[in-house]
Amino acid sequence: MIEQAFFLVLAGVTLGAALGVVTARSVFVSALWLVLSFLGIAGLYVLLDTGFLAVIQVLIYVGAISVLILFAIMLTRNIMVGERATNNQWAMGLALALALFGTLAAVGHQADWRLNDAAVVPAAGGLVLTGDSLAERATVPGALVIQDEAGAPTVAASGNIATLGRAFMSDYLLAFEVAAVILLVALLGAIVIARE
Amino acid sequence: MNPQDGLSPPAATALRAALDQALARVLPEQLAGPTADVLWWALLGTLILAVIQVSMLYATWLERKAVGRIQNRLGANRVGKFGLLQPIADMVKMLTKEDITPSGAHRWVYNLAPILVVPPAILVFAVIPVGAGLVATDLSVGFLFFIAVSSTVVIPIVMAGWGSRNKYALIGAMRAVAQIVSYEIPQVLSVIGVLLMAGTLSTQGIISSQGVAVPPYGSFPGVWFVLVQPVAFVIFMLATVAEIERSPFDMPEAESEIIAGYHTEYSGIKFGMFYLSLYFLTIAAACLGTILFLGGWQAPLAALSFIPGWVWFSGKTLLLVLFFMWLRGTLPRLRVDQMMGFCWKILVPLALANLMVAGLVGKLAKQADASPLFTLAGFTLANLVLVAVAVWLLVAWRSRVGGPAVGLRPPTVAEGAA
Amino acid sequence: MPAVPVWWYLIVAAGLFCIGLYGALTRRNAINVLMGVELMLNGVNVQTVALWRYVTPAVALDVNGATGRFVTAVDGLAFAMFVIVLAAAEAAVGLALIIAIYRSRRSVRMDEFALLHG
Amino acid sequence: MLDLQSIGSLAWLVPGFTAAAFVIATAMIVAGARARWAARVVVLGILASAVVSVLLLAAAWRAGAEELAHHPYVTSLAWIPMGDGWMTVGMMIDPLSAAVAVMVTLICLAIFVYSTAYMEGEFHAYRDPTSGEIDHGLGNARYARFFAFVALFATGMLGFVLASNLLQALIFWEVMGLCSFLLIGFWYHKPSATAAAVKAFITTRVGDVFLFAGIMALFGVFGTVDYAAMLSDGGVERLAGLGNVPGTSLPWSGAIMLLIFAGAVGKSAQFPLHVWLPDAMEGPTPVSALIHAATMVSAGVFLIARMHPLFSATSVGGPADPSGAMFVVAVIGGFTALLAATIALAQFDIKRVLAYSTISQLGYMFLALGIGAYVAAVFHLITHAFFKALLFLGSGSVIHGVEHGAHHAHEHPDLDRLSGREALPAPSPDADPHDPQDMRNMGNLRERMPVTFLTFMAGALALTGIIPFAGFWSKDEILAEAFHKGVLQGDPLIGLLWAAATLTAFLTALYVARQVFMVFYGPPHSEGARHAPESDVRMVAPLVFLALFAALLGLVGVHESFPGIGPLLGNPFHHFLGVLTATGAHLHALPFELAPLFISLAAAGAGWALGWLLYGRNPAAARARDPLQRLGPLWRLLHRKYYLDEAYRALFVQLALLLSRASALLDSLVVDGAVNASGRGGNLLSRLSGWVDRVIVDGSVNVTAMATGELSRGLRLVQTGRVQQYLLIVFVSVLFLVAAYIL
Repeated sequence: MIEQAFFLVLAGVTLGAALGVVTARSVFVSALWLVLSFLGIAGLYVLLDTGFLAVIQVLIYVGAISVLILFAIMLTRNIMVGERATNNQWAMGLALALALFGTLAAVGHQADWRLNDAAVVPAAGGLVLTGDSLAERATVPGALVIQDEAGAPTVAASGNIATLGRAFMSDYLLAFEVAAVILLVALLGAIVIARE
Repeated sequence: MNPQDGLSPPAATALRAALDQALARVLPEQLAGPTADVLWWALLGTLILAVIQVSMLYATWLERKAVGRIQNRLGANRVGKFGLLQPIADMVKMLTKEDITPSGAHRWVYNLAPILVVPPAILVFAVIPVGAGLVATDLSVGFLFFIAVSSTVVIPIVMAGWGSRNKYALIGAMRAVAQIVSYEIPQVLSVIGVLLMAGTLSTQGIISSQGVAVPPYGSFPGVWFVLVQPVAFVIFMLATVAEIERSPFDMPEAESEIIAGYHTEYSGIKFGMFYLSLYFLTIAAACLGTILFLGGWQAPLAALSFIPGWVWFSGKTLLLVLFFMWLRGTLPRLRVDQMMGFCWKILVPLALANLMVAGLVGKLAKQADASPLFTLAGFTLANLVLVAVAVWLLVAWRSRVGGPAVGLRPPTVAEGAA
Repeated sequence: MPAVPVWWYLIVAAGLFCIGLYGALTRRNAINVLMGVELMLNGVNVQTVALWRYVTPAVALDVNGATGRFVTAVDGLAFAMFVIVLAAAEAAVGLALIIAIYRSRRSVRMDEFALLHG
Repeated sequence: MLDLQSIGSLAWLVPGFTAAAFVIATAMIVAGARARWAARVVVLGILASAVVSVLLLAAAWRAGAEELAHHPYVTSLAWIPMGDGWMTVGMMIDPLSAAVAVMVTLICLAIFVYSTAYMEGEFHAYRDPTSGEIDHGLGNARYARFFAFVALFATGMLGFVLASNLLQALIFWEVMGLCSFLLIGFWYHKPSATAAAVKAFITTRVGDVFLFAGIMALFGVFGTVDYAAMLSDGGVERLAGLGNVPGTSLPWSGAIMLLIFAGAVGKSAQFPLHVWLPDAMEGPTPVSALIHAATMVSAGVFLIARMHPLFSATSVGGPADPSGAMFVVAVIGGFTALLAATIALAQFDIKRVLAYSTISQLGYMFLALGIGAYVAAVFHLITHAFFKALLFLGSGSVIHGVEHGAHHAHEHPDLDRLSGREALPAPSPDADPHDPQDMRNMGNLRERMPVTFLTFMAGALALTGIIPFAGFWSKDEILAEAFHKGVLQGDPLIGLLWAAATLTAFLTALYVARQVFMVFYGPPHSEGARHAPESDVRMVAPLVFLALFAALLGLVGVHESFPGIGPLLGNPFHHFLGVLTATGAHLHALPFELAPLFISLAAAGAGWALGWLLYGRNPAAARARDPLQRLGPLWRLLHRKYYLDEAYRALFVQLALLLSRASALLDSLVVDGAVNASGRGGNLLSRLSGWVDRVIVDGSVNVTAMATGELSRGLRLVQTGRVQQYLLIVFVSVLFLVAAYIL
């Protein structure tokens, strides 16, 4: 029950901030709204039992990207006073956005997402390791232990760092390397492009 | 402090139980649980706030005394015995001073900035374990949480700088942001070495790994990470000093150049807020330092473990705070470009090197299942190498930086100077 | 199953996405467009993580068969992580471009970046 | 040494020498050497040929007629591959060819020597039109050119005579036709000469076409045209057995032989195709003598003689058989003889009289061949060649003399007055006083040119068939054969022919006498005649040489049983030529009768008497108006040559013109019409396709181009360059897709 309350609050904050981003007259204010929406989203991640992601969200989006945006705003001082903040296709944009929202909402609501009804006992940031034996895993603090139908303790699932780390190093190794390269390229690119 | 994890002190559990029963009687069943939680968390929050508020006040006092002493003067001694009431006086001054809002300032952003500066500084303490069980919440991503929250302090700074519509404020804000964001990287990189050793991100975990031989990396009892990775400790401390804009790195509100930096236009309680958050972050940084490198509430020797954990923790933190103040009193301010250069050209490479070394030696030790003592020897050897690298980097950097800072010197003829 | 039904998250995600889309489509300032894009990316992230949370975590994929080694698919999380990484890279490059364009054309208004017209 | 095998191979040299002479003469002309030397080369060439041909005759005589007839000596070279066999070129020595070859070479020799003098006039005949003085270069070239052509002609005649097959004969036959054309038109600056040359060439051409058809037919029948093959017994049977031409009663053999005879008619100027010979007199006199008296015209007779065995095969029932070809030959021969004789009476030009006399004598020869008198015909051929050449050269000498006389008088006008001679008698009204060839301007040349007169008399007597001269023996033999077959054997047709022949003999004597008396007797009728000097020795010597032959040659063919000298002479000619080539059949000499002999002599004598009576007795009156003109319209008919020329012109020439005009019309109307029509049609079609191309093809292309242009202009608007619009479009489409997917 509290969770739902939390959710509603966070959703309200996030969406409100998003609207703020879109409707604010000055670019700086919309940037601030953006930061707020990022924090709201971080909150949602917490609700979704993915603490790590929430922290990452805060660290990267709030700490880095919004700072970057603010820097960009500072560097491109141009007074947009007086002019309308939106261009001439705002009506169509709005209509399109609403229509798309309607569609996605409809899909979201009706689609059968094959949710998994297994009883999941969320521990505080449970940890699932690909350990050799169930026993070993059980002892790890925060492990998420669930019973399957047969009653045998099977899976402990959580969005924890170790699992993610292990996954990055095994299944997604290539993606991880590519991401590293992309970051490097972006870094160089940004420097070269924005250099004086 | 969370009763569920069974680690919090008995008093806390007893209090929590009493609270539950009280509420159970008063509220319907499904409401009782949640409200109990809320109340319990509120209680905890106020407790923590009180503790850090008091320590912040007396940190200011200590600062003025220490710096005074360093500068061979007495420091605050007028108000109360040894100036002990000076902080109160400052607080009262802050509160009563006229709160001037510049006409051009952006109403919302200008006013919101000081308000938003404080929460991150306070939130950080949620994960700091004062004692064995004395931690607000032991997040599995504890350290990362700390870093994330401390990095959000940047936003209000920018808001302050921009909101006050003052050129100097804006430039100060820009410098502060640049500095904070830049130094965040060496800070985190240097700590990763430690995390490798600790095997977990949660603060309690890190502290316990420095004491009890639990984590898979086979660390050894009673060895604080400062001994295992001194270079990382040095990098961390320097980065942290820059992170909290103190002493050698306090360009943002360098009086001589840009008046008071981003909080130029602020006065009264708004300025107080900034001042407050500054000190909170200083204390938090000190705490983090103790957690990561000085073994937190762990006693140096098993024998001394009778003394309660929080005493050890407070002492070590006080030690680090004094270190900051010491720095402030003695070192001259760095130039902006030197500061940035120092960060990117010395700290980051060194931190990477340290991380590589830590990872390598740790892996080798684990591979070879070496005894803790042997591992310690390996680390010391590696650290010697790191020190050599650090010295070489410093020398190379100093020789080049000796002249006028790169980029600021007048354009040479080749570059088509007039 | 967590108290909050899944489609609520989806609604929020859709909302974020559409608001971001509206921002990207209609804002005149280039940086606002970039913010709009960031919002859209975050919308996608929320949806992914929500669906991951509600669909995959409990599924124990007995990857290696009888050995009992179980691993939970952290696809959703990994996906979200990579989206964040890319968003960061994209923001960096985008803003660099905007600054470069600003330096050369003294303006950030999207209407003026229309050289490549037919 | 004189056996045929060794000398036979020399046969090539007979035409070879003259051919070489021709080549050398031509080279000398081109090189611009002195013309007289070219003449001497040609004379030398013909002399060498003559010597060789005499040697060949001697060798042939030694080989004996019997053996030679069976196996005529043939040397031949393979020339053109003809399917399985080869077309050969070769020389055949048999009694007929040996004899005729000697005749040809001797006459050519005489004429060449004569013409070296006669053509002297060429040197100063041509004046440079601009400067006016004599163009020696041109004269030099002309003189040499005459001798080159004459040498070529000799080559042609000898090659024809000695030919071993019909195709080679035809080729040399054509060479002779070419030379006659060139020589008739020698003085090509005279328009009449060129017209005569063309007339001669085309008329003979008509005949040649038939000849060629005949040869082709023979080739079709025999598969080869060699004489040896054709004339052999097998050949004769094969030809006879060919059956009739489909659809007619005419047998194939007759038809083929008639084609060959048509060629001979053209070449020997017999009745329908004789018109060209009188006009051929335009050429220089030696040419007339050589070509149009002795050799070329007799080639036709020689060809029919050569083909005699085949001819005899055609008329199964002997000469009288109307279906046979020989009957046709005989009739045409007789009719031509009579016709030509009558025309000759009314001619004033000295050479035209002789021309018509030649035509009539050739008629005699064909008559003989037609009735089967093969040996008589060949004998008359040879004798006639000699005395007719003599007569022509004589007339040439007369003309030459008269011209010189005119020049002489012209340069010394007062000579007559001084010499006190009486004025000239009034020239005949319609004669051209300066025409050296017109007999009316002549007279009293007996005293001026005695040698020419004597030799001319010898020829005249031979021609008219007076007893000791050659003409008598040959013509009489023909008349005897005709008499024998016609009267004695009672063949009515041949009897009729004999009567005609006798009448022709009388007329011949008459016009010869007329000619002699007008030319040589009576007062000179022109200055030229009065002062005509005797020709120089190079002209007179050949006259004497030929006169000897004209007198003595007849003795060769005297009938054995001729009273008096007959048994002495033994008729060697008949023995030599009595055997037919290849078949070896003996032609038995007829029994000797005196009757035809006396009749012919009587006819000749009557002719001379009438001639003396009309012209000799009172020459001045005869000269004023020709006594025969008293015949009135008949005379005019004869003088106008039966208006045959006009008839031909009217018939053929006009027809040809008409035909050409019609074809021109046809061409212009039909052909041009069609071409123009197609042109216009093509034009129309092209304009139409042009329109289609322009409107439809270009149209469609332009439309598509314009359409794409417009379309693209429309599409271009989409690309505004504004990123946000693109984003809008993307998401609108996403929306539609999602909607489509859901609904």
